[in-house]
Amino acid sequence: MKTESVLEKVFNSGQLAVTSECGPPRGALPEKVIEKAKMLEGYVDAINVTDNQTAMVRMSSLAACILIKQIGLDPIFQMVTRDRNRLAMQSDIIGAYSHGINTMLCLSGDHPHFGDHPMAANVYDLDSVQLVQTVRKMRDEGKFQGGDDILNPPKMFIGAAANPFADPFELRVARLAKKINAGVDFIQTQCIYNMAKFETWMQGVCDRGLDKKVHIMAGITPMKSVGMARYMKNRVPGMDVPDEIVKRLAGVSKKEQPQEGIKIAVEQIQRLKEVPGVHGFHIMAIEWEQKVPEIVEKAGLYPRPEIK
Amino acid sequence: MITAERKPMEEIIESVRPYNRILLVGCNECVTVCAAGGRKEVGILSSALQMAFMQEGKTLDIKELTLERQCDPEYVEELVTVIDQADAVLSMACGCGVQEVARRYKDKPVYPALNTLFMGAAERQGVWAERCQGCGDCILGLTGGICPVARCSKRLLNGPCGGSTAGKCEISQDVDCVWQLIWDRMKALGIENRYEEVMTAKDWRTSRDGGPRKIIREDLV
Amino acid sequence: MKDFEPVIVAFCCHYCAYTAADMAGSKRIAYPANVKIIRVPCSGKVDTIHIMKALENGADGVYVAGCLEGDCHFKNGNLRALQRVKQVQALLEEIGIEPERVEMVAMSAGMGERFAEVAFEITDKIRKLGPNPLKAGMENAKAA
Amino acid sequence: MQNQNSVQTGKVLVVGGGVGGIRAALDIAESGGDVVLVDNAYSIGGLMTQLDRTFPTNNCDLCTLSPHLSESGRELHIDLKTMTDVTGIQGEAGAFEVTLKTWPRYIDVEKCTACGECLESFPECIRFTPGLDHRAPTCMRYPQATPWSYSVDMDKCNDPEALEKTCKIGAILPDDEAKETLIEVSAVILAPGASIFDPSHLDHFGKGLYDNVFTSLEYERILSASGPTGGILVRPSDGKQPKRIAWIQCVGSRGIQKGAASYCSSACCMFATKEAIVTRERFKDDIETVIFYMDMRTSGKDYELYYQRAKDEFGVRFVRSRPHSVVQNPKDMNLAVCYTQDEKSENITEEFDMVVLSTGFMISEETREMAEVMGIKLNPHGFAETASFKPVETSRPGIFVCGMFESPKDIPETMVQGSAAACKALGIVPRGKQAKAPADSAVENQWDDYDGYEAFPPERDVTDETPRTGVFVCDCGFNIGGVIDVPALVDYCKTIAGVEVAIAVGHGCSGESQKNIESYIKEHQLNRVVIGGCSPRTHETKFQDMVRRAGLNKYLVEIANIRDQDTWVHRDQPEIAANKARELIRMAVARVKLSIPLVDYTLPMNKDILVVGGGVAGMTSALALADRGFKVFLAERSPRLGGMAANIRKTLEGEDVRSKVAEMIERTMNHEKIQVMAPAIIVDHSGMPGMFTTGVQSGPQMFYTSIKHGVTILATGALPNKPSEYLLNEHDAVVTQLELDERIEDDPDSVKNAANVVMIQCVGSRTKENPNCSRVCCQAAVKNALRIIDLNPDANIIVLYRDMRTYGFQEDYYKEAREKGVIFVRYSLETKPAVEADEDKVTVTFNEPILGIKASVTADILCLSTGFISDDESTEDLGFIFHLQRTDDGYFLEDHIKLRPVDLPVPGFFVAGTAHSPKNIRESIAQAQAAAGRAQTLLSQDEINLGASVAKVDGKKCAACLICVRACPYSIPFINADGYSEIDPARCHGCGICAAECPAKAIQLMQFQDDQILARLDGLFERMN
Repeated sequence: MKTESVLEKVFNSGQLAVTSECGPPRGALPEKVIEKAKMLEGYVDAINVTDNQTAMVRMSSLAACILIKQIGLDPIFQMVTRDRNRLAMQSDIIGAYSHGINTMLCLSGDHPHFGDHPMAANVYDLDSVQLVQTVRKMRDEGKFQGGDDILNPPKMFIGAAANPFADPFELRVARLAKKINAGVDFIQTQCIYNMAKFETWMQGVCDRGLDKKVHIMAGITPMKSVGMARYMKNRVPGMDVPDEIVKRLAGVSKKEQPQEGIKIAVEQIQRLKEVPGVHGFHIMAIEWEQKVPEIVEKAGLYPRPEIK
Repeated sequence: MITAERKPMEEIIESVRPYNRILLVGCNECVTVCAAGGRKEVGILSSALQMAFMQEGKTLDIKELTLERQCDPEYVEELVTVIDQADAVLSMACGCGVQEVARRYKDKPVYPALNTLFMGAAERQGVWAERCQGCGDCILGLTGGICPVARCSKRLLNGPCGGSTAGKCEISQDVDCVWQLIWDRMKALGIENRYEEVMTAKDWRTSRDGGPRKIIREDLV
Repeated sequence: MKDFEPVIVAFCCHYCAYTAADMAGSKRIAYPANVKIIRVPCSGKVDTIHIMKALENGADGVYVAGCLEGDCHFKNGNLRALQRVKQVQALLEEIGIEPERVEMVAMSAGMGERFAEVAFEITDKIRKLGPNPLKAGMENAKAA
Repeated sequence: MQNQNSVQTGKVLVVGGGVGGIRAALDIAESGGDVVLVDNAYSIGGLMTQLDRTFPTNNCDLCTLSPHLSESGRELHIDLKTMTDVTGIQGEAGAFEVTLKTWPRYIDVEKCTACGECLESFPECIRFTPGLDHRAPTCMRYPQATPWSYSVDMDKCNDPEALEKTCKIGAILPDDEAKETLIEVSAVILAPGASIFDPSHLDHFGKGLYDNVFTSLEYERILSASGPTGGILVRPSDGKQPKRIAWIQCVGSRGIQKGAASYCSSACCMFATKEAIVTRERFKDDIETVIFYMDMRTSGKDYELYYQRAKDEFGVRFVRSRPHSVVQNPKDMNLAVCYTQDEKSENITEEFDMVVLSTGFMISEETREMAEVMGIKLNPHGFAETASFKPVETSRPGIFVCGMFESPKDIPETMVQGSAAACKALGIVPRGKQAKAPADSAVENQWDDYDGYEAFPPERDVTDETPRTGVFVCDCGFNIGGVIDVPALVDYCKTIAGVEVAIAVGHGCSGESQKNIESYIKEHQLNRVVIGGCSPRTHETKFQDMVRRAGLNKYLVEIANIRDQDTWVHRDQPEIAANKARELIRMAVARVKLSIPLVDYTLPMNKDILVVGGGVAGMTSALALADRGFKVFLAERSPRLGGMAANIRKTLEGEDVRSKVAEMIERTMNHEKIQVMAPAIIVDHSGMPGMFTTGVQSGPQMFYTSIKHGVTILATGALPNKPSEYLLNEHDAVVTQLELDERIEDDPDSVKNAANVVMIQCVGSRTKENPNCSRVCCQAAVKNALRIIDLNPDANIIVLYRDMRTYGFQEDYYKEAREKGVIFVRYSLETKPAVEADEDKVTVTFNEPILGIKASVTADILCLSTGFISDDESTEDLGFIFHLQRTDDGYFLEDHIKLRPVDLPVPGFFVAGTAHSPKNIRESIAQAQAAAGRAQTLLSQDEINLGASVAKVDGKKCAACLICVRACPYSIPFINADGYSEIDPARCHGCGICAAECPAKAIQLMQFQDDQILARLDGLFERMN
């Protein structure tokens, strides 16, 4: 055991892990955080807390993580390298750990171009790979980036994202290997719709034995409507939505589309369970957190294992 | 080369509004090459300013002069004979030139007519693109001769991020994903195996983060 | 305004528009005398500053007349002229002068009628736009 | 000008003033020979001037042709006789006596200024107005009509006296009569052109019966901006824009209809394709275009690509079929086209709004009569008889032929033959009368006697003088003087700052006035001159010569165009016209003040020639030039001469190629003026036209020699294609046409015993890899099939083809082959035949489209028509060394695909033979003779005048930004060793684009400097501000 992380324990028990996410509110509304987290209680092993997601200002990830920790649930502290330099990031990591937060997800973050502050300076002092390396060095060597010793180093279970669908496709396995080289423990993937392409990627991952070095959680996002499917297909960079998904949703009435979306998500999980190397699921129900329990149940992932 | 483009006319017009006698100074170096502030552009701006003010019933006394290089004191010295005939200087040089004129002629207001943009290369006639950020610690040897610091929107040293689509950056279809270019080049050079080496966090001290920089060549001083 | 007779400068390519103007002459096709022709070897020779100076000097309108697309005697001078005219139009807009005062037109050497037609159209257009605003500005200032 | 007494006059008679005749006349004149150009029409130009645009560039002809025409009008060496017929000829090559009959024009061409007064008063009697005429298409539309003069139809005139009086200068001659002239010439070139097949007797196509059926030439006129509808495409029946247009090919050609010629008219396929493309270009999807054809014969250079573009890019529909009738629906005047197709048995009827008949070319009765007068043999179709190795020679020595009269052809081929005929005609002109030949001094002297030019006095140095301007205002009779008050204008001119003298000069262009102006210049020590007169376009040269005679540099004169652009257009508003004249003169005065003396760039001419390539084309060029006394270096890559033709045995017409080529090699090797270098490769090159230096490595040791020469002819050929397809290079039964040709001749027994012979066309041509047509394979297939039948009348021969492209008279052989039992079966790219080895034979399986079955034949010989591929490696190397452009498929790219098919874009370079594009021996020889002819136009000069309008760089201002380097359409500027842009005045074309783009204002175009252009504005606005 590298850390006290519940997620690490679930992985080590050999069972499929389940995570979901909670976007902090755009204001000082602690009750919103708690409300969303409570919805997921018992259905997931840990809750990702996003960091100024889509480059929009929200309550800080750290603060929201603390709120969740305080009600006894397990947050995953997301950190993007876009907004802070290495001083700020390292101090936040120590701060989080001192509140008992022990699981992190390291990201580079969406470019400010997409958010509500396109005029902001983007920092990118480090990139996501370098952040993974930094957190691992803090944990395993007990040293800051600058080389000084850390008093009571933070023991973080380190996650990162992977997008099997972005271009160049041939680099996607290599970049995962690079993150593993940097010290990542688990991976949450971009939401998967193109099963065949994901399986090709996983095949590449397994061929190189990378599935033995990292826990891969498949990303699942249920579609609320055919409109959402089209938007994801055409507008979201690095997203691969096959036509049949769009067609399938378009094939049912507007009222039935949400249910069809959930049905698709459940089918996807069922199929992905069979894919070697998949160690869990990361269910991102965007502004639709209340449906996560239903998906988890229908996918046969409920109840969650008791880990203490 | 340093690239620049002319400021909006409105901003230039407002900056010279209080004055009657303008010394309009071009530069025959980078800004000529990128067609922003050479003799030709000086002539065009002069005529445009004149027309802008004539509509208001005012004629300006504009003297046009293009120096070989506005960032060298010896060339800037050439203005000494005409500077007294001007109420203000409007410079069509890059920021370096504007500052050099301001430094030399301390009691003369100096206004920039250009926005200085970046260090770049000509992709073809009339198209210039950013190539270098002057980070002070060149890594081009590691990235197949293509700079991620200047050309990746996120400055990623371990790219590409998940937004790379069909060789283009997530921020715009018009921007190449530099990591796609780097990867293609690594393949062409047969050094793909180097890709998985983690490029560690960069030391930004050599860049502007370390404070304004200066080169002193003792042997030449 | 009623008696306003615009002065329009036409930069004409030797190989097409200038010849077309001669054609109009030999066929006795009348066109407004407001148009003053300046001959250039190629419309691609017309510099931005030439157009600007014509306006600054008091022209109410300026046009550049080059060969039909694909027919430039020097391959692509007409296309370069078109780009320059667009640049001048953008610049005029910035300084509050109607960009329509400047225009690019294309014709071939045999198009005497077309030359006259263009001269009529542009003279009409400029007449409607009124005098070059520089003149009004300067006159108001004198009066004040 | 000419010596009437000498028997050998050095003159050439050119009969016919179409593009071919004009090309020949210009080439001879430029080479220093005298030409009498006769045409029976009242102005020259021929068919081409009626075209709207030409393929494949879709350029407007006007802009490209008019300089040629006005060139020919100005040329001192050309005596132009319009409305003239040849009525008799006597004598022999070198000394012909020709009788010409000139019909009355009733107009004195010398006096007529085409002012138009007569037309205005008597519109019915005037045959021709310059420029656009509402009576198009009978009238020429180009602005520089030659001669620049009207013609009167006296039969239609009721009141000759009144008509005579309308002309103030007395150019109308009511008593004009037909005149007979006797001229002595050394050679004659016949270029009478062809006439168009008249389809009006073909009831089933309804031409003449229905309003909406046209010939392709009529359609051309409708599309043309200066045509009868002003370029508006509407149906005559209802004035509506058509939605569907059909073209029917081969009307009057290939023996299809009653009265049709049996040959193929060669140009109609491209003609129709172009019309369809132009229509689609203009109207996009508004108009549907369909072409009904038998075989698409797009075998010229890059024509196949044009055809493919028509299909793929422009959506022109091509239907392989022979429509049998066009029937008009009386209700809506639409036209039903009925046809059948091979694959389908039923009749198909499609409705169109307009039908265009692609009518072929015929030789007119008039031309046949002329040929009889000339005493030359005609072939059965009425065309002049020629031979493969003598493509422009008629049966009578000294009489040559070019263009349509030789065989049906398109414009570039006509241009090639025009130049070739000029070359051959010059060959009999006494040398002293032609190019200043090098070496022989006796010849030199003869040349010295001949001088059409007057010497000018030395130029006065005016650089330090303050400008003293004289203004000379013409009244041009009533043209200017009748509209404005010239004396008042002159008074005004005197008040313009800087004007020293101003006077009225009447007709400024008349000899008397010119002398008057010259004396004023001298008397008042003027150093700048302004003429208020007509267009500088037509008269600048005249006034430049005038100021030169007065001792001034020719660039110190300006013409204010107060006639064409003022009094002619504002004649109803004299006040306005007078005011504009003042403005125009003011602008000219302001401009001329800033004029500076300029020197025309000239280069000394080296008169030696480098010919690269020793095949038939290269040897033809070399021999033609060497025979004229020029020194020729002939560099051939391989150790022996002969090229590809050395492997060919027979032509389609049955001529023995081997002996002719051997004869040619013999003559070339032994010619004292030809230095053969073989094997040799070109390694470096520098210099300018007239003074090139080329490095050649030659001989077995590959020694390096540096050759100095004035012009270069590239005749590097192409390569026989040998693609690995259909078991070629693998199976002994599979051969190429070239190999079969050799076997038939050298080992006839092996062919005689073959029971089944299959030929596959378009192998390695018209494919993705090599998209162009190789042009020669269809004729080769027909040739070899006929020869096999001759050897073994029982042989089964099957030719699998995509389109049979037996253009021109080759069609006769194609027909003969079919009649003798050769089976022709069409295949398409989708249904390519399959070939399998079957012991020493091969089995060929193919689709039979008419029966709709798959057929198999076991062939003793499978012959593949593999055609040509470019010699990509050679043309790439040479292109790099000589800075020449190439087509996508590796052939040299000529200067203008229509009008200058022999000239390369770099001055001083010419191309001949298959290095230009695939062609047969006849065509290669014609082009080689043309290259030699074009070369002589340069070689005849002692120096080359490049004019003065060139871009100049101020090195001190230049920022070496490369903008000029990138902007120049001809890639002339470069950054020199000193770090600034340099523009070679000898290569600058003078467009001024670089000057306009230079961000450092370091470039000025001489004659059009910025301050000079701005000075005009100052002059214009002087009184306003």
